[in-house]
Order: sequence, then C-alpha cells, then structure tokens
Amino acid sequence: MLIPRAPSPDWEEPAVKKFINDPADVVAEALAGLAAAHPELRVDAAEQYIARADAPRSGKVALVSGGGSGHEPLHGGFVGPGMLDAACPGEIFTSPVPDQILAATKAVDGGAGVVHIVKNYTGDVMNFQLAAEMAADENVAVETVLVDDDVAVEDSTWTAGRRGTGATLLVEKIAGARAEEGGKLAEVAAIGREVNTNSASFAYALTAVTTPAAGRPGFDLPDDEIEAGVGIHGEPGRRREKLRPANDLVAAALDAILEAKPLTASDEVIVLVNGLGGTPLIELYLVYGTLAKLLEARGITIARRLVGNYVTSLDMAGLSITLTKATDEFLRLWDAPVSTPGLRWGA
Amino acid sequence: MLIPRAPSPDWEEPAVKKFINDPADVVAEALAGLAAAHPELRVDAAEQYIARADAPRSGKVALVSGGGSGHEPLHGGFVGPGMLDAACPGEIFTSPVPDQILAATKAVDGGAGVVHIVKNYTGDVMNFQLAAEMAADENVAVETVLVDDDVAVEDSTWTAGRRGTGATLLVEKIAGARAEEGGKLAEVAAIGREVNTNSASFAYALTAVTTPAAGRPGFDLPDDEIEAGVGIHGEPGRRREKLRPANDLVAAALDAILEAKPLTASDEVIVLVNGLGGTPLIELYLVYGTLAKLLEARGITIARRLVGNYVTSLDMAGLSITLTKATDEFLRLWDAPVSTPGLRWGA
Amino acid sequence: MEVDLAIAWLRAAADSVAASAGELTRLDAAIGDGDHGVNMNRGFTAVIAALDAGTFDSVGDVFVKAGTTLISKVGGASGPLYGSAFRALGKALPAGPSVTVPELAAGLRAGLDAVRKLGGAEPGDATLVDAYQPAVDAFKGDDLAAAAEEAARAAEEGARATAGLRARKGRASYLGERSVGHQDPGATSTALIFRALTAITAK
Amino acid sequence: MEVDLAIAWLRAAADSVAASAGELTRLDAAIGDGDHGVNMNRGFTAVIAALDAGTFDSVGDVFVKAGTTLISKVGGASGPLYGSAFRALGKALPAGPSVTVPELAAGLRAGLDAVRKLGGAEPGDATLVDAYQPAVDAFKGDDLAAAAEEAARAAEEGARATAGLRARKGRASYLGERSVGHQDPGATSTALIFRALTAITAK
Ligand SMILES: Nc1ncnc2c1ncn2[C@@H]1O[C@H](COP(=O)(O)OP(=O)(O)O)[C@@H](O)[C@H]1O
Ligand SMILES: Nc1ncnc2c1ncn2[C@@H]1O[C@H](COP(=O)(O)OP(=O)(O)O)[C@@H](O)[C@H]1O
Ligand SMILES: [Mg+2]
Ligand SMILES: [Mg+2]
Ligand SMILES: [Mg+2]
Ligand SMILES: [Mg+2]
Repeated sequence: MLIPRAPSPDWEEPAVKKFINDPADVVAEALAGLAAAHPELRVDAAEQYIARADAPRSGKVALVSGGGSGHEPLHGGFVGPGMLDAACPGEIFTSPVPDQILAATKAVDGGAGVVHIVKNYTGDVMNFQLAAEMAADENVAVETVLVDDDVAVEDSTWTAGRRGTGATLLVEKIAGARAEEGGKLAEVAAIGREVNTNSASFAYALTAVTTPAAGRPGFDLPDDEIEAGVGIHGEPGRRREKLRPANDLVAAALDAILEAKPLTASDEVIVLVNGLGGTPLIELYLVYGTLAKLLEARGITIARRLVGNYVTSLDMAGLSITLTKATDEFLRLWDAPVSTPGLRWGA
Repeated sequence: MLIPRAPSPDWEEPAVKKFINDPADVVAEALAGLAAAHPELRVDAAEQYIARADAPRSGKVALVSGGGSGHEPLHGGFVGPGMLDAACPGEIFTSPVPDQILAATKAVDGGAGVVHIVKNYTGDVMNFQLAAEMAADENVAVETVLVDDDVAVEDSTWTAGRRGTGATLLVEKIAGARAEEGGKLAEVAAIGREVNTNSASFAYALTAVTTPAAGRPGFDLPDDEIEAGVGIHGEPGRRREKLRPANDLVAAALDAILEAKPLTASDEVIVLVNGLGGTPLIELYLVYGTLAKLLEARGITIARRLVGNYVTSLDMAGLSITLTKATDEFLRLWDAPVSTPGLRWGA
Repeated sequence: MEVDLAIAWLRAAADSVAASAGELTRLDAAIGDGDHGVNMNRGFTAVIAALDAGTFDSVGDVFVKAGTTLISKVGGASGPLYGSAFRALGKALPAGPSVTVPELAAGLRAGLDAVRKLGGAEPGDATLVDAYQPAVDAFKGDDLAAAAEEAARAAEEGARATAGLRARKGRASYLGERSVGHQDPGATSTALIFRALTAITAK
Repeated sequence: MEVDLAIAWLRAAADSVAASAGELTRLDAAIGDGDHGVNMNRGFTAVIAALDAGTFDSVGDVFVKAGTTLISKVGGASGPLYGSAFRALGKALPAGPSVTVPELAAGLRAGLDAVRKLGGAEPGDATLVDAYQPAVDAFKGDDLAAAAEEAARAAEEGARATAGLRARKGRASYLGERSVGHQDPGATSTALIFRALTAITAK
C-alpha cells in the first residue's frame, strides 16, 4: 500500500467547526469581506491582492508582502500608509502564486522599484522568486528581503533554514516607514534586512491549529503537553514538553532567543508578544509582564513593545516572543505614523 | 447528598492549559503586564484599577467601566483619551467589587461627575450600585448607564434582563467622545443610554470557554453543535443548534436582531463583527462580507464598521454581531479621535 | 451564641466552602459562568484573615466584619448578596459578647430581607433565597443546636429543590427552561453555611 | 506518446490525486502544514480545466500548459516544483503530435533537473525527488507500458523509503529527527502521478 493507513479511522469526514461556507471559498469570501470593511483599501478579487487605494504612489518605493492566509492581520491588515503597499494572500497556509505576486507588484510600482518581503518558507521563497523574475522581465526593479527570525529552527544546511515569523511585522513597519519618507529601493531593502538580522523569535503552542480544509487539529497534543518552537503553520515544533508555568516558559524562550542573538546590558530592544490566535489577551499581558521583569534583570531596556494577535496561526492557542535589537533609526521609523487595519498610530 | 455527583469523575484535577502561573494570580499578573506595556496608563495594583495617566482631568466628565476579566481588550484596553477614564477589572468573569469601583471613581473624578458604564449582569449591577451609593456619600455625582443589548435573552420579568455585550464598546466610544468634547454629566449619560437603546447584538459559540479556575470547558458541545445566543461568560445560549454554513448563521442572527430592534430601508447603522477570542480574523471578515450583503439587500447602509476581537470571552471560538442604528451625532462622535491600547484612530 | 462561637461558625463555613469549591464551580459552570466556588472560597478565606487580624467584643461586629469583607473581596452576584446578608445580620443583633437564639433568628431574617431587597428574588426563582428562606423559617426555639439542625435540613432540602425550578434571577435565568434540572450553586453554598453551624453546635 | 495519451495521463493523475487528497493532507499534517492534498487537487483540477479549454497539436504543449497552470494555481512548495517539472518536460520534448518513449524519458529527466535546480534538494533529503529520481532512472526502453510500470514501482518504493529518512528540505526539515518515521507527502503524490500513467498504458 502506497499510502499508510491513517491512525484515526474517521479522518475523512471531519465536522469543520468554523464560521465558513465551503472550505474552498474561505479566502475569497474573507477577501470580499475585507474589501467591504475597508474602503481605504483596494482589493483586486480576480488577481487576489490587497493594495492601498492610492497606489501606485509615484516615486515611492513600494512594499509587497504575502504568504499563506490564516495569519491575519498579517499581511493584508498591514496594508496602508506607513507600511505595505500591497499584500498577496495565498490559500490557507499556502504561499501565493507568482501571477498574483506579479500583478500586485506591477499595480503598486510607482517607478521607484518594489521590495518583496518574504517569510523564509520553501514555497514562499520559490513563488516570490518566480514572480521577481517575471517582474524583471517587465522591467520592474525588485529587491527581496527574506525574514528568518525563528530561532527554534536550526539554521543549517540540514534544514530549509529559519522560518519567518513575528519579525515580519517589524520588518514591514520599519521598512514601510523608510519607504514612506522617501527611502530609495536599496535603502528600504537594507533597513528591512537589518531589522531581520537584529530579530529573533520563539513560539509555543498549547493546541494544534485546525485548517478549514483538514477540519481537525493538525496534530494531537496531550492535555499536559505543549509544542516548544512551533511554527505558524501548525508545523510541529522543536520538541514536545510538559506544560509548565508561564514564568518558566517565558524564561526558556528568552534563553533560546538570547543564545541565538545575544544581547548585552544597555542594549535597547523592541518587543513583540504575539498571540497565535487562540490565546486570550490576558495571557499575553501576563507573559509580557514576566518578560519585562526578566529583561530588566539583565539590564536590557524595552524601548518599544507591542502585545496582541498580529502574526497568527488561525485558532492555535499559543504565542511567540520576538526581540529586535533596536537602533535609533529603528525607533524613529517605528514611531512614524502608520495607518492600516491592523496597526495604527500617529495618523 | 447535598451536592449531586459530577458527570465526569475527574472534574477536580484538570490540567489548566494556559500561559499562566497560579490561576488565582492571573488578573493581578496580567495587570502588572499591562502596566509595564502601557506607560500612558496608570495602573493601581493595590486598588486594582486602570486609569488614564493624566486623570483626573479637571472639569471633564469621567467615564468608569468595569466587569469581570476575560473580555479583553474590554474594558482596560479602552482606557485613554476619547474613551474611558478608568476601568475596574474583576476576577475572571466576576464583577469588580464596590471598593475598587469607588477608588477608581474618586481617582478620575475631575469635579464634573462620573458616568458608570455597567453591563447588565446581576453581579455587575449590584456592585456598581453599592459603589455609586458609597460615592454619593463622598459627594461624587455618579450617573449609571446600563448596557443590555443582547437580544438572545428575553427581556422579561422572568429573567435578569438582557445582557450587556458588544454594544458596550459603542457606548464607551461615543459617550467617551462626548465627554472629551466637554459634555455635561447628564449629556454624556444620555448619549450613552441612547446608543444602548439603538443597539442589538446576537452571538454564537462554536466551543465553550475555559476559565483558568475551572481548567476545562464550561460545557460540552458536540462536534457538530453550536450555542446560539451565547453570553460572553460562557453562559450556555438560547438554544443548541446543528452547525450550519456561515451564511445561514449570519442571516439568522440578523433576523433575531431586527426582530428585537427593527430597522427600515434608508437607516444607517454602525456594525461590529466581534470575535469572542478563539475565532480567527479571516472568519470574522468572511462573516462581515455576508452581513454587508444582507444589509445591502434590505437597503440598510453601513455607515461605520469594526471587525475584530473587542469584547471577548477568553478562548471561546465564537462571534457576536452588533448593529447600532446611527444618528449623525453618533457618527460624529464615533469618528472623533480615540487613543487607547485597543482602539485608536485620529490621534 | 458568643463571639467565639460566631467566629467558629464562620471558620467551619470557610472550611466547608473550601472543600466544596470545585463542586460549587461545577454547578455554576452548568448554568452560569463557573466561578461560584472560586468566588466563595476567595471570600471566606478573606473573612477568616480579617477575623484573625481583629479582636471582637460583640457578636454583631463579627458578622458585620464578615459581611463587609465579602462585599469588598468577592464581587459577582454572590459577593454583595452574602456580604449584605452578614452585614444585616450583624447590625440587627444587640451589641454585646453574647446573643440569644431568638435574637440570632431575628438577625438571620434581617439578612434574608437584605438579600431579597438587593437582589429582588422571590422564593421559587431558583436562587440562594430558596435555601435561605426555609432555613430562616426553620431556625426556631431556644436551643441553638436544634435550631441549627432544623435550619440546615431545610436549607439542604430547599437547595436540592432548586433543581426542579426554572431560574428567574441571576445568570441561570438566561437559560429559561434549560435551567430546569440543575441545582442552584448559591442555594447550595447557603446550605453548606447552615450545615457548618451544626458541626460546631451539635452535642 | 500522443497528445491524447498525454491528456489522458494528466486526467488519470488528477483523478488519483482527487481520490487521495485526504490522505496526502493527512501525511502533510503529520510533518508539515496539512495542505498538500488540497494543493495538488486544486492544481490538477485547474490543469484539467485548462486542457479542456484548449486544443493541442503538440505533446510538449500539453505539458507546458499543465506546468504553467500548476505554477499559477497551486502556490506552496509543490506548485512551483511540479509546475516547473511539467514545464521543463514539455519544453524538452520535440514539437509534434507524438513523441517516442526515449524522448519522453529525456523529458522526464529534464523535469527532474528543473525540480532539483529550483528546490535544491538532493536524493535522500526526503522530498518528492526521492520518488521522482528513481522513477526517471527506471523509465527505460521503448515500451511505454513497461517503462511506466517500472517507473511507478520505483517511485512507490522511493516514496515509501522516505519514511526512513530525516527531512532536510521543505517544512518537514524543521522537525529534524522527529521527521523520521513519516512518509513524505510530495514523494507520495509523485508516485501517484507515475502510477496514473500505468493505468492508461497497461495492456
Ligand atoms: N438576584 C438574585 N437574588 C438572589 N440570589 C441571586 C441573585 N442572582 C444570583 N443569585 C445567586 O448567586 C449565585 C451565583 O453566584 P456567583 O456565581 O458567585 O456570581 P455570578 O453569577 O456573578 O458569577 C446563584 O447561584 C444564585 O444563587
Ligand atoms: N526544496 C524542495 N525540493 C523538492 N521538494 C520539496 C522541497 N520542499 C518541499 N518539497 C516537497 O513539497 C512537499 C510539500 O508540498 P506542499 O505541502 O504542497 O507545500 P508546502 O510545504 O508549501 O505546504 C513536500 O512533501 C516535499 O515533497
Ligand atoms: Mg502549505
Ligand atoms: Mg461570575
Ligand atoms: Mg458564577
Ligand atoms: Mg504543505
């Protein structure tokens, strides 16, 4: 038998307990809802991308990101002044296709070139690469910023490399502000890469994610076990662990982050405590409180912070912690106005 | 035997799968995290309230709300210019105590009086009532605005009356703006009550909520059943139903809302599609898209809308729909700047 | 009843609530929001701490202290209700280190009146009134142990009978007919409190 | 192989992928993100629609159309990989309504090269290369049915063998040692595609 038997005999007919109609239509229908809810965005339903209504902005470097759907508000919720010019949502947890990325890239190119912000997953990398090649054929200059901040994955030739997770928000915000103030293509890409280099993330899952297509959790997690180092697509993590108090989990995540990207006393950081979708805000604040104390004990200053559900994994109960070593430039650009459905200040 | 046996023999020792330490410390530790994350707020850990750092504002009517914790960002996340002056978080799903409410009320009173925004639950009503009596003893003028928008509950002498749910956000935003622009105590209370009168909500749960204290879901919901008319404390709803496509559920919720508070073609509404915590944003947008179409078909105009997790029930997978019949005054005040952790625009 | 006995009663009630907290929460989860055990336990733990921290010359003061503490520590529906009941009981008692059984009976009725005034519940609404009211009615005569035993039995019977009622007050009322078949958590904790009195008065 | 047979192959592959979509997704859920069956089914459904909508004079054009469609409809890792494979296959074939078995064999190898170039996977990395490479190696001789049967067997064996490997590419690589024991979904779908060819060539 080519395909081994499923461990559970009733795999085929799950009850998909979600607010959806046909699972195949989720992305398109949600996009229609987004379009109706946000007149300040332009949603191209045929090409499946979301753009600023005022795009293309002549002379401004444009930022395009995208990836599988199911991580909302990332990326569509970050389209707007000060952040992305366009986002390409793929099917749930499936990277967008080159045609879609190309259409978005051309739609927002204001003549100053386009930065692709790509989370480091095999599918995303390949599809954006094909799109960038096609854009080059049409004389659109594209620079790619790869985000790979998830230190749970070994960065070795033995893996597809570190995954792009929470730091994506920081790259999009900071590079977006740089573009908004008139940065050139190379400059915008450079600061995006610098944010990524300065960032490290680590995540925990308490439950597995349920996609509309599968209709049931992607893996079984006993009542007293968690996935440490989980990815944002329900990929199982670095290891299974016993559930521990939040204080212990936060300390271990911080250790993993600092082992990969050491910080020293007097460093300033931007902190993101990010919910993966199913974790209540009250727990995220509790975790932030613990993290703030641990960083203070090490003499590290939290210059800016964000607590909430930003880079999610559908209904997964879990969270990620991202630390970005801050420069003055980062802080200036972080504070710059941003006006998107998912992130808004100063405007 | 006084206490009937638990249906499940192992009720006593659930594994509490949450990012917490001791369940008894959740609210206090989260409050510490909130204080660390938001220097623009003043958190009184001893009295357990959250206030604007610049409170009291002399001559400004102050707004105080509160309720059980577990509904975040409500209420603490709505403290700031243009919305609440203080919030009193109780224990999880337990209304705050009179001392706490009194302390917050006195702390933010700028001499122009204080509006208490109270969701209609027996506990909240009684505790705020005792606090208001105590405040009167100390010569602080208090007006109470009761929010009871949940049309799933019969409004009869046979019940504790309709529950306060999603409309609370609209009351806090609109009354908050009225206070910010200098409205008098009676005026601020009056517009808060008018918003409540013009609002109706209906909610569905796909899963039961798990509180830190209980450690397991509050009720059992079979894989193919949902609770229609659920409350935000995991109270079971109006009835159990079979799971249906989102389009059907939205249509039924709209029917329930319009039956309780009829709207006619050419009416304008503010719409809140609100996640209860465990439902991904992509589903909320899908639902908003469906709702927008249904309202359009009835000739009702959506003047403003909000889609996201605002009035939550910890990790409950579910959503509520709130419709508020809009007046020009409501829209003007809705658009006014607001700057809080959970809601921010124009500032 | 003397000051020491009043304190012993509250202590026994606290122990009983602590031991049954899980079960009270389970009852509340079925028709409410699943916090009644936690609420009561938090409240009575605070009551004991407050009593330990003070000295009392008057029985009434013990109950007023208990009531004030419950109001300021519990929240929810049960905090103001139980808190007002104990405060009213304490205030109704004549000042002094000892009260008679009839005085205690009158005080308990004053507590019941306070609960009914604040919460507006009638007997039959499936609330703690359905345990409290029959307990007060049964708390009679001059023998404390006997009065307590009768009251506890009546409270327990009343609590059990709430399972047959449709809730009309509090959170359970949202369920309408679906509340029938479920025993009210507040009525159950009331019965526990009356039963606690028998444990320290029985000869 | 003629145009009709090429189309029949893709149709058989589409049927097989549709029938096994749930199982492919299940394999992917264990070590990836649980969408491989959905991805492949969406892609091959689109391929059939695209082929139905066109007319083809050349075998190569059929495969180029299939590849282009997969690239523009699938996304994920499998879209560009399978899409590039079919495009490269189609482009490597001489133009015309019929190709020989050796020409097809060379085309399949061109497809493999495209996959390896784009994805960078080596044999043994536990990817679809571990089914594709042995299939291409086994696809020999002048008899299409026999070549297809050998290729399908080799692909199936290769797919099954991925269960013993540690994944080094794609999502499963994040699991490190934990990926061992799980059969690779992409290798499995590759085997299905080669098996589909035998269904229409077997005499
Ligand atoms: N209006 C009322 N009058 C009397 N008792 C009430 C009333 N409302 C609620 N109760 C009692 O309170 C109990 C619930 O207490 P608790 O769970 O601690 O508070 P909450 O309902 O706020 O979560 C109910 O079981 C009922 O006995
Ligand atoms: N670098 C690669 N080279 C070859 N095949 C790969 C590579 N990365 C992934 N694959 C194949 O793709 C399959 C996964 O496809 P799919 O689930 O559709 O995409 P995604 O991983 O983006 O969700 C894997 O099982 C593997 O066979
Ligand atoms: Mg995928
Ligand atoms: Mg409660
Ligand atoms: Mg309760
Ligand atoms: Mg996959």
